[in-house]
Amino acid sequence: MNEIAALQQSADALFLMLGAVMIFAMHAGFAFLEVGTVREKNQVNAMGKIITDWGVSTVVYFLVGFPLAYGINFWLDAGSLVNLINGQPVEGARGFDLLHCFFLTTFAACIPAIISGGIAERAKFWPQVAAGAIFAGLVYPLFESLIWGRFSCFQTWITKVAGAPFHDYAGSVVVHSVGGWLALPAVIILGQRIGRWLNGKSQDIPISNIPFLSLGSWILAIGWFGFNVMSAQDFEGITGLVAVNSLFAMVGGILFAVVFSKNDPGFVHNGALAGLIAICAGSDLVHPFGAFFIGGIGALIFIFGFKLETEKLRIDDVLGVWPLHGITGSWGGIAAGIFGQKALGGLGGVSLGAQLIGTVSAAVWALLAATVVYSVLKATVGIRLESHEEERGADLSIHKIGAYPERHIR
Amino acid sequence: MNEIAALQQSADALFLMLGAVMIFAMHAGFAFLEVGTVREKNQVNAMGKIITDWGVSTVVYFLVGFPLAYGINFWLDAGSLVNLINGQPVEGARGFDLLHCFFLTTFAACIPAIISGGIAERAKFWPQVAAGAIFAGLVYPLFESLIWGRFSCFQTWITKVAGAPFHDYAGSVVVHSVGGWLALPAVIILGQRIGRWLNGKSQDIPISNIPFLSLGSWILAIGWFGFNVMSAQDFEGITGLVAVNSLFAMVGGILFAVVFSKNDPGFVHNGALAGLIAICAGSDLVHPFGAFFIGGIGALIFIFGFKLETEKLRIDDVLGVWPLHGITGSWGGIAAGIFGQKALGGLGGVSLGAQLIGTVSAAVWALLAATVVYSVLKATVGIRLESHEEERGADLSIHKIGAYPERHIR
Amino acid sequence: MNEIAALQQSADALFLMLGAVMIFAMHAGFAFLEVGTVREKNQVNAMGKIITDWGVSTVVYFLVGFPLAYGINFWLDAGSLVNLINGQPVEGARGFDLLHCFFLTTFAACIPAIISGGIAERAKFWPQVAAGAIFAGLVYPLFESLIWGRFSCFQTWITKVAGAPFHDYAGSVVVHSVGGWLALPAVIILGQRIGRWLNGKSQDIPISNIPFLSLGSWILAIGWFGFNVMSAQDFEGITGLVAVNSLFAMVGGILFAVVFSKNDPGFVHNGALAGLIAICAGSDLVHPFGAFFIGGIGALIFIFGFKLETEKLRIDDVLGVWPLHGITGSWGGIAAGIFGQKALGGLGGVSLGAQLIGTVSAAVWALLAATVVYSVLKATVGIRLESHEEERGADLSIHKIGAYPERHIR
Amino acid sequence: MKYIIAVIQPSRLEAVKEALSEIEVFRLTITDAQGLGRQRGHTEIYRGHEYKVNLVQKVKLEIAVSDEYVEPTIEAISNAARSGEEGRIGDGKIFILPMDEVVRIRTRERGEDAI
Amino acid sequence: MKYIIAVIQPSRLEAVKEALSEIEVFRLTITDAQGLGRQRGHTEIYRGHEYKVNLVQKVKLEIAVSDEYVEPTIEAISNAARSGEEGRIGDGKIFILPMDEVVRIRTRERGEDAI
Amino acid sequence: MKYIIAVIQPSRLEAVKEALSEIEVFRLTITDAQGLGRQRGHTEIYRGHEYKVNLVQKVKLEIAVSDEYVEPTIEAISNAARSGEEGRIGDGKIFILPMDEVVRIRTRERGEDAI
Ligand SMILES: Nc1ncnc2c1ncn2[C@@H]1O[C@H](COP(=O)(O)OP(=O)(O)O)[C@@H](O)[C@H]1O
Ligand SMILES: Nc1ncnc2c1ncn2[C@@H]1O[C@H](COP(=O)(O)OP(=O)(O)O)[C@@H](O)[C@H]1O
Ligand SMILES: Nc1ncnc2c1ncn2[C@@H]1O[C@H](COP(=O)(O)OP(=O)(O)O)[C@@H](O)[C@H]1O
Repeated sequence: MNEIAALQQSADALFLMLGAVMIFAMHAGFAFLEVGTVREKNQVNAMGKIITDWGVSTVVYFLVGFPLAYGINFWLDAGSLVNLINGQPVEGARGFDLLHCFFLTTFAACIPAIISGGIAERAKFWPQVAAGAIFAGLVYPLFESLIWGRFSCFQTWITKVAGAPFHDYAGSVVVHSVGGWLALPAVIILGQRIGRWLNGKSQDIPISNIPFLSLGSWILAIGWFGFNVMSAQDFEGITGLVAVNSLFAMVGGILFAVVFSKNDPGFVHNGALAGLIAICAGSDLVHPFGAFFIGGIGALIFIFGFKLETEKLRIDDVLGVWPLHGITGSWGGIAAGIFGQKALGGLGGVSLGAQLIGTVSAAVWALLAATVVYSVLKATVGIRLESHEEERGADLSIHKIGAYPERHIR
Repeated sequence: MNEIAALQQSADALFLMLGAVMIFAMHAGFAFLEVGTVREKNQVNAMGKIITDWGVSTVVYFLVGFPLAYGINFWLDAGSLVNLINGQPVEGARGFDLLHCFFLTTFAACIPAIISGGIAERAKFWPQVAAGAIFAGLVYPLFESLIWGRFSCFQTWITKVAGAPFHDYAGSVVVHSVGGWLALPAVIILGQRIGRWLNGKSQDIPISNIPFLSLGSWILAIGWFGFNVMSAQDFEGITGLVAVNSLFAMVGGILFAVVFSKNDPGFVHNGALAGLIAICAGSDLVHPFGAFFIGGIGALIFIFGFKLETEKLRIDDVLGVWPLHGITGSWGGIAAGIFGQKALGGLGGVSLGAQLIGTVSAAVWALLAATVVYSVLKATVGIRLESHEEERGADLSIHKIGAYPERHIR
Repeated sequence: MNEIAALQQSADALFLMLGAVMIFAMHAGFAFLEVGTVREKNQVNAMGKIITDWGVSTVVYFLVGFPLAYGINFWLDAGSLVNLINGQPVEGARGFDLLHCFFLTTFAACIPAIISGGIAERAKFWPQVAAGAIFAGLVYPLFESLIWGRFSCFQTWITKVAGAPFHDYAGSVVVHSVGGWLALPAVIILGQRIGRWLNGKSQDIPISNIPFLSLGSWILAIGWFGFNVMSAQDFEGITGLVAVNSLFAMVGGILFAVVFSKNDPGFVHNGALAGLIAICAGSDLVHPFGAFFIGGIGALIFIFGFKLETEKLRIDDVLGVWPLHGITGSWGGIAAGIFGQKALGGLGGVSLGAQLIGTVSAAVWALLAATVVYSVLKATVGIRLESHEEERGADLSIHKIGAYPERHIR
Repeated sequence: MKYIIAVIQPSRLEAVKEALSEIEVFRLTITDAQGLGRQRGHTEIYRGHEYKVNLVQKVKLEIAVSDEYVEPTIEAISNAARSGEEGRIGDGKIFILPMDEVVRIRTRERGEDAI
Repeated sequence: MKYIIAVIQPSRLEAVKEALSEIEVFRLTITDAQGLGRQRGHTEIYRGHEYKVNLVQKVKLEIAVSDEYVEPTIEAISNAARSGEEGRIGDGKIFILPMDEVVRIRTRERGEDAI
Repeated sequence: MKYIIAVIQPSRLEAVKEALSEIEVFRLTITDAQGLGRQRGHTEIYRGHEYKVNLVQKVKLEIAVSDEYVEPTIEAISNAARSGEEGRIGDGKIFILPMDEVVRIRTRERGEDAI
């Protein structure tokens, strides 16, 4: 293999590997965002869920999800695996397909991690693991296969009716909105935490630890640059526009949240994430100043969406994952169709109609899938802890140990 | 574009992007260093300040600072932006200028982050945000433009009088000393925290959380390798010398601090940072063993400078940012002129005179700017919390919530 | 130098630098894993040990260890240092040798970091630092020189008797098992913590902080991908197989631990690490599904090994570093000889006999070295805190300050 | 005047506070406490080792009252502090101690008016 | 002998300690407490939701004294524990309870000498 | 009936609990406390600044007992709470206060049977 090709192969491998590791790191962020938000009696459980979901998602996505979405499987000896590019044998491929699957696994694993934050503090452990496996192994990859994967039919149809395919560069819709809209039925079917509403009065439950919450938010924001930039999935395709659009969307989310939430640390640190969720879809298309507003509006959606959801609709979504990932993710899909237009300084080539179709179908698909899965689980194994277990806390009930043993064991 | 050029462009983009993200991560370090040092009643505010300053710095530096310092602005459509290198259109530029500005934004954003640690626990929120905006948008870029930027006049003059231009590879002076010397007037004009001195007796205020402090220090140290190595700002220019000099300066800082502070965790974890601050300027010039002493001396400067500042001069600099970033940063500028000499195993081509001129002018400029800005702010909107607000803590007074709600809400 | 060569040099530099920084970051993970496991009165000390050991290891490895193992030293001026590859002057080498040594330093520094977790809460500070220096400067490099370094004799002999050299891609044996087996005599000679056994009854001491423990575990797991993937030590050599094998071994460790420890957070978060330790040696050889079981078995070894060690053998190994790094590391060496075989989907070219020889010799060497070093230290300067110092806690006794000053100073 | 000390379940604090304010006892001092009694503790497991936790979290209330308030206060507490209809082991106790004097720091008032 | 219980503002602890040592009361036991009384709590807001915090942080002092020390101790505390000239709502209370006996564990001394 | 308050060294808690259960005193309430007394505190140093910590960590036990149990309880505590043979400064005190009444919330029992 000639020197240049060798460099290219190595570069692609490094590029995907760095992206995969950065997104893997984001899962520590999911864990701490939840650890900081739940009560101390549920912190161990928060971490246990995230790390277990990661493990399960990896297995099911490699074995089922990726083969389903891209038609490539790994039932070959290691020698052949390293020399695979898009399923074809290539000398010196540096395990490209393996890395590609690793990279996409980190996306799939976000689905259970997102849901985890909504159902926190009261869900049974194993049923939720099972649900996560179904989502990461089937529900998500099926939709992925239609948008990014091997089944072009859907995109062809969208292009026919709307003039352009549905554009989702880094998963505002495919990943985040799917995760968020899957979480909505989960949270509703699970029901409110004990004590969240007392005789018709809203009794919001104080969160435990804002430094941990903000640590989670920082870790997520940092890893996010891998999430978006490495979504090029090919070294040649890297572009600073994606990086800087991510930056501006995040900053827009932060600043809008600081102003409109009157400096509320929960909204500010989640505002940064709202901005990043909203920009994924159009990060390769829009102008940085457009990204600023996409992110800022994303933060507003979270702020007002969260209040609406938890106070008006009385949905006890602990981390607010439906407004954060669901609604804001959908906004990201639509926003790409608006700010991506040349008229607004974008690169163009995107259709608002296509964005609407793709965005809505993701939400519908997720709502259906989650409703079925959780209804079945509830009817069979049950998805909620006994009330006394919930009151003792998921840590003692599920893991038999609290988060700060030295403090309470004596 | 031929394959090699394509690889080079992608490599430059990845290089800058990784650097920018690593330095962005350092801001989480700034946040936790402060969270661990302030009292629990001010932890939320510490995080709020850092994340808000980051957002504001990004906006002002892209809109004002960078154009000012390098004569490049971003009022073009996205399509043109991606193909810009140093303001010139280049096919397949991969958004180089955008990334370049992102990278340098992370430097500018260090200025308010540095000051934040000095004025902690008693400053008003918005006036400080405003000050940060002025520094990141004007004060810092102006000096930057003279040393690294488009106005060569100053460097030409220095070269004439001192035989070589002022050398500051990664910003010991341009970034850290400017930040630290800006903080000095800020802290003085703001005044001591309530209770810091009781009828003439020094009453140092216990810090809250050493694990968080050390987490901050670790995050900063890790990201610092992006700060220094990626300062090459061009993939071809990467050199292991910078990485290893950073390592040795950090290690020198740690070990000197362990010995001379008798294992004081505050000095040890900040000693690592002192070493890294001191090496930035000469990291591309000096010998690793020289770097070891540059860092070690940096740590000593912090240890004794901090005691002098807080006990003798009675300046209530909460994190000790003036001795840490200011004095140690200046030491870094001068040290490059000493250890950079061939005689001491360095690469040479540096002049002590030039280093002195550059270093002193940075300090003077920063002192002037901060004195003006804070005097005006104090005279107009005011910069300090009411005493009862300060006593309740910045968290409740500004953010309306404490850091550990579950513990005290019932 | 032509453009391609320039790209290759820069790429090698970036590759090694990223690896070194990722492993440097792992040391923050070691720190928090220990901080979370020891009692609050020993948390400052945990961090102090890790950061000091890092500093000392860097110095001794650059000055003694690396020259010993690879025959390259750094007593040249900076100008020559930057142009060195494997000790030979090469134009535009980008400081390859410096980076190479930096990268390997991060391995050497793992040795004291591993031991630190076993001897926690009762060891004197300086004697342990001295021991760490001896291990990182001599004991480890000596073995390294035989397996990876300049003394080929041992490997030649192994090849003669066993048909293939001893294969340890990323240090299951050379790094982890050496560290773990060095820790065993250390912990035994040091003796149990006060109160660990009361009149023959086991009184396990509650750990302080599971979120910190899990933070440490996450940081370690993330950095580990640098540890394994960058062990190629050359950009051309990067392969996704290593990355994905690391992923699967980690996931195997997590899932086996979740199931077999009944969701015990200590075992789950350490199970991930056990998986990663076990895979290092064969990560370039085995099939991902083989890696899954290598990691899973690694976790089982830790779970049952830890109980055996602490309850039956009554060895008070606070973090369980002997079963975790020692036994599991040895398992990793052997596993490479099994799952690496073509018959099991591996790349082959490895011999179980050779793996056994290498693995056993590492354990023996470590046991001998540690027994000598700690016996001498105990007989001379002493290695254990006075009982009243231990009862007050290492923080107050050694560092004169507790981890949360605000809470207990008033 | 009496000094009433009540040890109750943390989960009942809200209810007790309300019950007390209904009988116009608005002032009390609260401390976190741990109790040992008939109520059994629980076991925790970490890395395979069992920990017996025999202390139970409780909340301690201290209320200084004038004599005529003693019975109503006892009533209020023992009604509100019970978990479920006929109460559960661990619901706690009320201790009534004699008190000679009270002083309100702010006003230096003493006796009944200071309560 | 009396058992004096005083509930004060945390910010006044230093002053009270000094005042007591001036009248040679060097021994006391301190616990953190939360108070309910005339002093109003505060409201916190997180993610748009309001939390009423009606418990106020207090510090509780317990001091066993022989009878002749009772008045001086009350004096010392009520002077030092006041915030500002004429005090502020929330400055707290002093409760004086009768005490039958004291034992110093170390020496087994009893009564006055044990105090 | 008496209300016994004992302040002891945290390290002695286990021993005291055992000693009490031996004389069949199974019920008590525990709070963390900080003590000021003869026992001297310690100094901490951070960033070169000295902090005097003169409060010492203690554990406070509260035990309501019927009169015949008073002496045994005092005995049990003062034996078990001593550090070393002849005790060490800081071992603490036992305060015995009169108690008029006890109520078991669960059963509404009063007096001796409620203890
Ligand atoms: N004699 C006592 N002295 C002090 N505290 C007591 C006493 N008896 C009970 N308590 C407190 O009351 C709590 C509840 O008592 P317990 O015996 O568990 O339930 P119950 O009172 O319903 O029988 C105990 O945990 C302890 O804190
Ligand atoms: N009757 C009481 N019983 C127990 N504690 C009391 C009583 N009255 C006041 N306190 C304690 O004293 C504190 C201050 O009392 P408060 O009524 O707020 O102010 P003031 O005493 O100045 O009117 C309260 O928070 C409470 O902790
Ligand atoms: N008169 C007192 N009132 C309240 N608490 C006391 C009194 N005397 C001692 N104590 C408590 O007992 C602890 C031990 O007392 P100290 O004088 O230090 O040792 P010793 O009692 O052995 O002389 C103190 O820290 C304090 O908490």
